[in-house]
Amino acid sequence: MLHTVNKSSFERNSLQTCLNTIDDSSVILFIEDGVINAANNTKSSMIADLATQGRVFALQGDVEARGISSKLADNIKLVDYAGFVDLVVKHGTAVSWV
Amino acid sequence: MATKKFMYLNRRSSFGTVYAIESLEVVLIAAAFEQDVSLAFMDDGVYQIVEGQNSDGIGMKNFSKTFHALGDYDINKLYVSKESLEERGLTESDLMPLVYEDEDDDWAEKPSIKIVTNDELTAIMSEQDVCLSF
Amino acid sequence: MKFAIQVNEGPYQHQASDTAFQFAKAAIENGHEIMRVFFYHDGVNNASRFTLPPQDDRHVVNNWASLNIKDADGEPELVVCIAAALRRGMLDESEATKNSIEGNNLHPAFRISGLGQLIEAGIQSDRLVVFGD
Amino acid sequence: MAQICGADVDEEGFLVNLKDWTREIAIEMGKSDEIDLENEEAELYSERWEVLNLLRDYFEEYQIAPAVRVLTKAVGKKLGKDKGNSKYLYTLFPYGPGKQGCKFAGLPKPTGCI
Repeated sequence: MLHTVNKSSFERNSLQTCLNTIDDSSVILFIEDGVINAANNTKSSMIADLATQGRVFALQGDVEARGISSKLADNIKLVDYAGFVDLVVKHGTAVSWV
Repeated sequence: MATKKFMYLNRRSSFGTVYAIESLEVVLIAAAFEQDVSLAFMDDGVYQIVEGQNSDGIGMKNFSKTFHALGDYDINKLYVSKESLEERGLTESDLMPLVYEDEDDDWAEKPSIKIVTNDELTAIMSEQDVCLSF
Repeated sequence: MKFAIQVNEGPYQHQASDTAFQFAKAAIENGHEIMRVFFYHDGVNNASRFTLPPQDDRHVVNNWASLNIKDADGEPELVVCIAAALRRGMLDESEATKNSIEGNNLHPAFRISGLGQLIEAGIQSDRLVVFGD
Repeated sequence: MAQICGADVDEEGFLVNLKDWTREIAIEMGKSDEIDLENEEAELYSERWEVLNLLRDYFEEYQIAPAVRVLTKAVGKKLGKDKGNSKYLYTLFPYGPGKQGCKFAGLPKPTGCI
């Protein structure tokens, strides 16, 4: 499955709830304000393990728009919209954590 | 028409935003398509099905009553997050007693609500073909 | 691959419809099919032909129209939920006439239909992706 | 906008404000569809009211107008198995038990109108 998260963990618990129910083969893509979760900050530990496994992606346009390109946490993979489409194709059912 | 597994993810309470009632509207329509439908209530979404909602004071329709009709619409898989309930100081007894009549068991009345842990919910979600978030 | 998209938020208020548009555009450019975009909740406001953004802003409604998403018979597959639309004052000519209201605001690249269209899109597509708040 | 007994109705004849409903309105709606809901001696009079009352009770309880198959099930359960079929309900309300029945009973259009 592909889980998209579009909220900052400083605003809502969408990422936490996503993490609570994500299975071992699923990946996470941060979009919109969700990319704030991809920045290196006090909540980065939430996704550190998954990122190490190469299972955390962030939408490049949203990262750049928010000025956090140079502040990304370790092992976050950036994708463009075509990459987003590929993730949906590759990972089956898409779940949006809004 | 092929049968797919549809899950409706409900994570917000009843009246603050339109999502809860318009989610229920989709569910009622979806029933006519004879798909495999389940509803998940997580986070503040668990408040959608607590007993004793009364919206008279806010001038809005009390659509919590409509959840009681879901059994008649053959929608009887309502998964409620155990952790979300606990975080909010709620237990199963705070929820509406939603039931359906089991055609395969001489129409015996059975509970539609199932309290599930995060791990159980993970397994259920993994089987879904379509997830609609509200 | 055949995609369906659900858009739950209005334009300009939330990024959801912009992201959905960029996703749809990228999918089409990469050889996929968008079989239907279903607009629900405040998402129905993406269909207003009265939308007039300032010249230096993107035009969300025209963006959708530019994707030219239609079925084999040429009918628009940018579908606006009728229940959500009527509640929010989004009307096509037929609904306006039926309800004795003068004028209508649905952009011709869109059509109004029932919630069944969302379920059907979920059944017929390979993937349904939700964009919302 | 059209009116029946002073109450606004939409283009399909449904009440705009459900609180306006009265028995007289139902009778008037019946007349325009050539269905007698007034005269107790009329054919199917009590059978029709039995279903209309059930529809009103259903709406009071669940806050929705039932889809036809749900109505059929409810009729079978409450009014007897022999009545819980769409043939019987169409005999009572030839334009559709969901649509015509809900209209007479002062309910919104049923969910499940796809």
